[in-house]
Amino acid sequence: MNELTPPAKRTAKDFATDQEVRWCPGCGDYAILRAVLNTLADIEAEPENTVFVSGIGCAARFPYYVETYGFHTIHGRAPAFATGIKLANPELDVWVVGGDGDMLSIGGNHLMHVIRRNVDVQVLLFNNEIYGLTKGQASPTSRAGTRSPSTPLGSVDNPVSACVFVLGAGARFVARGIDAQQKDLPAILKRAHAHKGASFVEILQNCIVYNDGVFADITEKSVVADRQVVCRHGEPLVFGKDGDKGLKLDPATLTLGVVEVGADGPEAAGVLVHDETNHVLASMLAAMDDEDLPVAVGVIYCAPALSYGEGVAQMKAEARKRARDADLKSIMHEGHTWTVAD
Amino acid sequence: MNELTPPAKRTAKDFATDQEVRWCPGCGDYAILRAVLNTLADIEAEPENTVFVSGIGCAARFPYYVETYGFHTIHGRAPAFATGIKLANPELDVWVVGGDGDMLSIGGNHLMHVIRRNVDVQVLLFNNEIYGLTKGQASPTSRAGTRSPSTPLGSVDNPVSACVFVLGAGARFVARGIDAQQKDLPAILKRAHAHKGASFVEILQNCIVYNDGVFADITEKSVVADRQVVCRHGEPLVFGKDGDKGLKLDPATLTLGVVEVGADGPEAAGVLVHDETNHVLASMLAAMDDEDLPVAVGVIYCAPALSYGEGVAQMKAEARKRARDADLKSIMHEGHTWTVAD
Amino acid sequence: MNAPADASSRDELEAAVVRFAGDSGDGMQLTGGQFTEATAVAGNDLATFPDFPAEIRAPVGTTFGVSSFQINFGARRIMTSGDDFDVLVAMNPAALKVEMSRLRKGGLMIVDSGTFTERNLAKAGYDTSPLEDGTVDPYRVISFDISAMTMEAVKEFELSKKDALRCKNMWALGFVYWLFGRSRKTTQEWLTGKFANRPDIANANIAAMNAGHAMGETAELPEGVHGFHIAPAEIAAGLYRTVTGTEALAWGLVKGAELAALEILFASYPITPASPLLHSLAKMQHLGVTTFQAEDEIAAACAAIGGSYAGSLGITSSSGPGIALKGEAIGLALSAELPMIIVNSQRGGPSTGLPTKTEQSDLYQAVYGRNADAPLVVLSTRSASDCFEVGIEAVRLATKYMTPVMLLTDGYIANAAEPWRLPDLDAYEPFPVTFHTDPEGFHPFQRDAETLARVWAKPGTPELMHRIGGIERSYDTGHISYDADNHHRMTKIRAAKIDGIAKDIPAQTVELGNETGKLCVVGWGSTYGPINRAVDNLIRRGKDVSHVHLSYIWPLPENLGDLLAGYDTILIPEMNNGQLITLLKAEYLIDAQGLNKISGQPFRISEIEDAILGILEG
Amino acid sequence: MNAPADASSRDELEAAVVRFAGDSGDGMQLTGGQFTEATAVAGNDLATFPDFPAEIRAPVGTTFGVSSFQINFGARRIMTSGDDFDVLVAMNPAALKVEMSRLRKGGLMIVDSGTFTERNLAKAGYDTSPLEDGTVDPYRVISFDISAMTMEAVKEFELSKKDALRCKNMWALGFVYWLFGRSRKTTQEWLTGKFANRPDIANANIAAMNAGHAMGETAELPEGVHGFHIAPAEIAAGLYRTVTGTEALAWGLVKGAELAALEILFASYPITPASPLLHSLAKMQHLGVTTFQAEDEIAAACAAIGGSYAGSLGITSSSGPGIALKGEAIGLALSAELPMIIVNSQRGGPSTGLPTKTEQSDLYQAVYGRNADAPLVVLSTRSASDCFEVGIEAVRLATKYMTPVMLLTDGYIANAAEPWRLPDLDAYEPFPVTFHTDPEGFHPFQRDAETLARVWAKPGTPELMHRIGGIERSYDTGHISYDADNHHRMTKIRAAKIDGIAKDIPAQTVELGNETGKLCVVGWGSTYGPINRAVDNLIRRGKDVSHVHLSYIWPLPENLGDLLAGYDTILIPEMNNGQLITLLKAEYLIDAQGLNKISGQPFRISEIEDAILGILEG
Ligand SMILES: Cc1ncc(C[n+]2csc(CCOP(=O)(O)OP(=O)(O)O)c2C)c(N)n1
Ligand SMILES: Cc1ncc(C[n+]2csc(CCOP(=O)(O)OP(=O)(O)O)c2C)c(N)n1
Ligand code: SF4
Ligand code: SF4
Ligand SMILES: [Mg+2]
Ligand SMILES: [Mg+2]
Repeated sequence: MNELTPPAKRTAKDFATDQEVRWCPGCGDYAILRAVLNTLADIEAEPENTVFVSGIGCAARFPYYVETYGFHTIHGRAPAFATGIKLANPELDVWVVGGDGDMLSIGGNHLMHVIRRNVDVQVLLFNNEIYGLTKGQASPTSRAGTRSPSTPLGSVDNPVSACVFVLGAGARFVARGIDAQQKDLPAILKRAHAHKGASFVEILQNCIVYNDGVFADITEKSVVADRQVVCRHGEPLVFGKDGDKGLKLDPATLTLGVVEVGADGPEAAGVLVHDETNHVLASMLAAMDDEDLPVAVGVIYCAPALSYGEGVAQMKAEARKRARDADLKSIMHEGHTWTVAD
Repeated sequence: MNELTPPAKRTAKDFATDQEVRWCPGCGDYAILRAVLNTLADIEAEPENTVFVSGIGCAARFPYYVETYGFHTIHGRAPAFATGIKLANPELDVWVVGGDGDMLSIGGNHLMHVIRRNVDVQVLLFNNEIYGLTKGQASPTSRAGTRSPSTPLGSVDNPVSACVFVLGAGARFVARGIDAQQKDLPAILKRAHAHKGASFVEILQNCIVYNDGVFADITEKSVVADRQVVCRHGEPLVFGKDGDKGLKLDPATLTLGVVEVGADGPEAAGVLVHDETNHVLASMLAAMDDEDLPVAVGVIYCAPALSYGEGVAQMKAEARKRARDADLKSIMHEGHTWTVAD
Repeated sequence: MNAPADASSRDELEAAVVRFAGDSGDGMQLTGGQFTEATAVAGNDLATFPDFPAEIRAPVGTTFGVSSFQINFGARRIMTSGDDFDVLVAMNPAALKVEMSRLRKGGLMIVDSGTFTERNLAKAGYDTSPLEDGTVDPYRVISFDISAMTMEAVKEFELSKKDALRCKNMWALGFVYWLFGRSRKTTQEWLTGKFANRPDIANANIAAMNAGHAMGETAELPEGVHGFHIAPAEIAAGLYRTVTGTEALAWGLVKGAELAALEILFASYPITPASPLLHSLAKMQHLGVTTFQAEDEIAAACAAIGGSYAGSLGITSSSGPGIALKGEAIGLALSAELPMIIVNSQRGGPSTGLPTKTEQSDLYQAVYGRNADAPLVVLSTRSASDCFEVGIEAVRLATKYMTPVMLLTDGYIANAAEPWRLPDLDAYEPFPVTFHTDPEGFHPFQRDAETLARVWAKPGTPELMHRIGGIERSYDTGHISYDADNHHRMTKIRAAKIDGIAKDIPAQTVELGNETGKLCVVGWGSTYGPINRAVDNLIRRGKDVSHVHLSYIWPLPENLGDLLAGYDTILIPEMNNGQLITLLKAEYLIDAQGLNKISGQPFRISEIEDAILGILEG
Repeated sequence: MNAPADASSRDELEAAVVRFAGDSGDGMQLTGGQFTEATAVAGNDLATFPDFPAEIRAPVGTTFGVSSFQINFGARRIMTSGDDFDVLVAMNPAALKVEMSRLRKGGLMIVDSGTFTERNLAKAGYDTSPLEDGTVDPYRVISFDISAMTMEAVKEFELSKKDALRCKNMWALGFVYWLFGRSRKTTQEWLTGKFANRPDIANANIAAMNAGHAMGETAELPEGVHGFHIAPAEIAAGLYRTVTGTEALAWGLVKGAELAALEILFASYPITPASPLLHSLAKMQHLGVTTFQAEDEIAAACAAIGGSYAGSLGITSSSGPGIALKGEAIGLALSAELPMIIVNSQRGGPSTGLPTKTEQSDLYQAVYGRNADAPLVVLSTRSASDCFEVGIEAVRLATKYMTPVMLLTDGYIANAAEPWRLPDLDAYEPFPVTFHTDPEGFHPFQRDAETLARVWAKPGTPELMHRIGGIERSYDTGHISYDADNHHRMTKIRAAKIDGIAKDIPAQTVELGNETGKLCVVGWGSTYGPINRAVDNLIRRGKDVSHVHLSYIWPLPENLGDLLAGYDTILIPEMNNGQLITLLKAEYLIDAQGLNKISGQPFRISEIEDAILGILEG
């Protein structure tokens, strides 16, 4: 039937399943789900050719709520499953979803490798800086000193920055978004989807039960303008209400600082223009996390390169070319054979 | 006896075991072993308080050849064993040894976490860009297109850079050395040992059997001067025979380039001065790997921070302070108890 | 202890099962915990069963968001958390929907009618209100608008509506306290302490509890309901507390390490239902414990082994899927012959399975679940308080024999609470570890002739520098050895060392019944309670049935084979598809029968009774 | 085929065992491989055993650097690579030291006296030369300065000394070719092909071989040695080649996938001795195979499962320690009920153990080595050529029953070569997979009433969008279900599905001997050869003994229990400490006896004969 009369353009609702959503009331995951459903409608995703793959965690429950194919796998390994899925069927549009524990604690290695191989999937890391599903232990992104059931006196580990980490692993697309920012998030997801190769998106997500308000200092309405800088390729890195501030590079110390943007505008103030293809700049932007500097959101880095799928396809074409039409039989008969007569 | 009359200063030979070394003749590991034994003698290491921990691989055979304590564990997990050893006995001086497959393929996650936690160990990664022990398959550091038994038509993966990766993971000490360069390597190892917290040293190592000469383009006597730049804190990043070349930063593009050093010296030529505490510079130096730029060796980054051991010690002191002298009994008797009389 | 004053006017019961059920947000676990305290203090024996959903906090009012707490208490010895309930407290329609079927006919149903709104009914999947459409006719229903009454009771404290309604559970608790003539004292104290810096909240909760209690005095109750009295049980004299398996195990491990004169390195990675052990030990870091939350289960196992290598006692802990990941590392520990304890809090499987439900299906994995010939010690716990003793024994065997010990507990034991007579901590015989220090003829695989344990020489010891690892080691020198006969010899030694432990553990005893006879019910782990009660009941009814319960899964007690041979039939109930039965069949060639329940729920006593009768009478 | 002309003047032998031993650098594996080809072409039956050190290339001249290749060939059916050698080629003192003890007294020892220098003798741990101090007296020694003679033979090609000496092995091969009247043709062709772009090297090697061969004609040989003749064996007519277990398995899997009309996603991580399977399949990527070298074993297993989820056949492969790491992922595959093949090339363990030695100690892990009740199919291979059939069967069962299949092979089978009559590839019955496409009443856990297999609905199929995972699934809808009874039901179904496969596999047959009787020797895997030969020998000597060999480890063939019950005694030889025996005892309560060899070496025929006689006569 589908074949005959293509359905009218799908809405976000069409991408929702009939399953009851089982996150805590008020969980940031609801907002992210909304943003993803809107994105799927917007990009006119084909449900039957789309797969959501996840590990384990609250975030990883995601696939149950999206009316596409979905595989809720095991803790930390979603990128490996996704790689297998893409190798088996490169036509599928694969999204990988997981939390900060799933992807950076037990799954850090698989994340690194799916990134360095540049497998053509979208990786969405829901970072709530805590283990939600297991009731609130500190995670690799929890700030030092985080008190949790497993760290009653505060965690001693230094947190890892998701975006800085994947940049170090060779990511070609890195973006950061925020659960509640429904205007920006779908746009970011759309860019991630458009990028060929591994697209990494860190989504700051509020765990209302175990880590409520960790991002308040940058997401509260009142501070958004001053604490977030939106990265837009080719545009000056300004922020603050009506862009009164900007990021400036001190070439001597290779550090970023904040300058007032005067009447003559950003350029005059020497504000950096965002170049999403520049790895060094991206690393500096991704790393900004102290009070003096705003947090970078939007597309921090995008420098496409040959995707793993393309590389494999080329390699297999080469294999076929060389083999000409050597079938199994001819291979088995290669080398020395001899006949025993009766 | 030891207690009474401390032995005369130990020589490198004193740190060698009686075990026959089982690497292939001509393997770069022999040179690294020599450098380590010299370093141990030089720093007057205490054999009984020193532990070499390794995973599995040719490189990981290392502990058998060092007359200290040694634990040849399982593939990829050495950093986790080392963390446990340090937690159990912070007094021990722990060295972690492994290959590129051991530490970046199966063990990438443990490497990332030992680094981000800043556990006070020296991590030596012998990078021969191949799986030696399993007979020559491509590794995560093998250059794209590497032909190997598992990639007969050339590998399609993009390699990961060990130094860039650990910088992304939050390393506080990153250095690079070369197996055969016996003057420089011990100096680097000495710095690594002196650094409190996780010290990461990538050692380019020639696998004469499965990857002979991968580093020839930068290690051949004839090209060393032009293809290697030695990072020395506070000194200009010059290279080439009698330092006729230098690295210069283009602040506009945030890229490094090579300049001729004229008669007026490096400063006049605008050559960068190495600042080993600058993370951005370190990342740029670590990333240099194409023909136009030399490969950075020496101490690329060193910016000490609180080590994991120190953090844990503080936390436990705090725990003792709070608990006062609550012993097991008092804990078991906490909360509601009641007496049943006979 | 003396029973409440109004005891006389109440119905005397020998025991009762009460189930508190409500929304995840209603604080039922807490309510149950409080009732447990008060009941224990009142001198009853008891057993509890917290039963909560996999979701952290499922949407309000949904059936899968129902969180329940069950307690069985009485004047006699209580072996299980009970089968059918005598009293069900249902704080909303979903709770009623989920739990009603197990309330015995004629049982007491206490409901908050205030929550039976259109919306909540719909959420629970009711078209009409079960309170009106006859659904609840088989029961004696006590229906109050608890929500409203709570709001009323706490209004003086001017809390937000949200906070005010949060006191609902205390109202219900107060009523149930009245129902069983319990003192409110423990809860009052607890509330005051917990909300020390929010006295308004504390007082509001206390007011709600008192209101609920007062309602009992005054309300019109259904025909024949005028409160119950349950006399104190015959309980051995001593100082008591309630304890969960998690607490008891944490304390047992710490005590064990103290007896071994070792520090503990506890390395773990969170997973349900194992995490609470990590949480408990994390609070005891002033007692020679270091806890380490590793990046994954493999790292946790490796860090623990590293800890043992360096001279601490390395302990790791997880549940089924996480234990599976540790298999390779455990193989190193047993081949390098280092002490190690692996705690497995079993849960429903395979794979993610039923994370919050209990099961005992990891016996195969514990005994056989590693590559190659890789024997180790497997112990199991039968109840919350038993965890303390098993914890100590695990430390003793791991350190004395330089071997990994797998300690099997399960989600039920980990979370369930029971009264526990606090042991005299000074009465335990120490078993201090002596580290090897003598360089004379030293090599790392020197063995004790009797235990076959190798020496434990830790880094930091002068003149004992050595290298060990996972490659086969020479029996004579400890160096790497690829020698064929040596590998055969070492494999046999590793097996013999573990087998030999059978000589060092207590002979298997019979819990109940005769030493020989018609039928022996053999169990292990948390099936102890229901099996014991079922066998006890039937022995009272004159049946020839015995109960044998294993604590040592591997090696098995030396006398077990002969003991089992003395019965005509062996019945093995397990909360899995039949695993211990495989082990015993292979060991003793006995034609045992299995009774298997794989529903994530403990056995009901009746289920085991029926199976026994089926055999004896069938 | 016709025997060489000079056959008459030679000693007639029924079979012979030759062992080529030298330094890792001496190319013994290659020499053995060439001799194998020539011998196969000459019409003998044969079996080989490559035996190399764990080190890639240990220091020259050391005993642990010795690399050996053994071949047993004859005019009769050859079942094993042989026990003691008739001929030993020792290219240096270390090789002589390591191998001499297994050369039978009076056996022929061919040594390169040129390597018996002070230095090499010292390295091998000899104070005096064994050639002079009487050490080799029990043997018939043929000692040449092969090094010098090779240099001489190749000097016209003006190679570097290093390259020239590299031809030594060809000289030795040439001599052994003469010794057994073999044709040099195959080797000559191979050399010309291999060194196509270095004709000098090719010709030098050929010259060396010819020189060695010529030496046979001319040299003064010890008393009574004038070459041997071994007549062609009675071999079924057909086209033959030599094949290793690795090759046959790779081809079997590819053939199986072709029959199932599927592509293969082969995801693996290198490990000895499993890597060669990855290498073989990597060369077949034009035949519907995609190979993926993952970052570790876990990722490999997960990628394979992902491949199956997406509609390919996911296959992963490793050895013991790596398989241990896959346990958790395999649990997902079997609970999500996806097809998957896990190949385990077993090696010596536990832990790193003896990586290059063979063992069959992962049966426990295969059958029981996962958390929870997690049954799957376990198959085993008995010989190199058998791998082809087992590979196909693994594909059939995995896809027909939507289940993981564990395929157990071992290092011996993987590396050993044997002659193989090439099967008619068109004679195999296809078993194409039909993916589910019908939306009508679809849910992902709809089952086939007979096989109990669920439907396979792959992404890309319109209107079948669905979600699956590791949390327990509802029997009726496939959605997540925490329902207690559903979990019980699903656990039972998963077990029943696997048990039911017993109806779909061949009944167990008896390889040799009577269907009932005094003694049955039950084996599995690579012990096939020695058991079969030992039983054959003893049957010829009139003993009442039979051989039963299992290919299906789980589920077991339906008739196995009754079959085994027909024998007074069961003997189970295993290259482990007793694992199949546990399984059979538990299943059939039979009091079997074990014969266990855990030395990383295959059984000798005599070892099994002795055990059998011990039982029959003891
Ligand atoms: C092998 C394994 N180890 C541990 C767990 C337990 N576990 C489930 S989710 C989780 C981490 C959850 O944190 P995160 O990934 O940040 O997701 P969130 O719940 O915060 O969204 C853990 C440790 C598991 N299910 N499987
Ligand atoms: C769990 C496990 N997987 C795989 C292996 C096989 N293995 C041993 S070493 C190795 C990689 C060796 O490469 P590298 O780490 O670079 O060390 P190198 O030999 O090159 O020094 C592998 C895959 C193993 N021993 N254990
Ligand atoms: S625990 Fe936190 S992350 Fe998980 S569902 Fe609840 S609010 Fe969301
Ligand atoms: S294989 Fe390579 S890395 Fe390994 S010992 Fe030989 S030369 Fe060294
Ligand atoms: Mg999280
Ligand atoms: Mg390497």
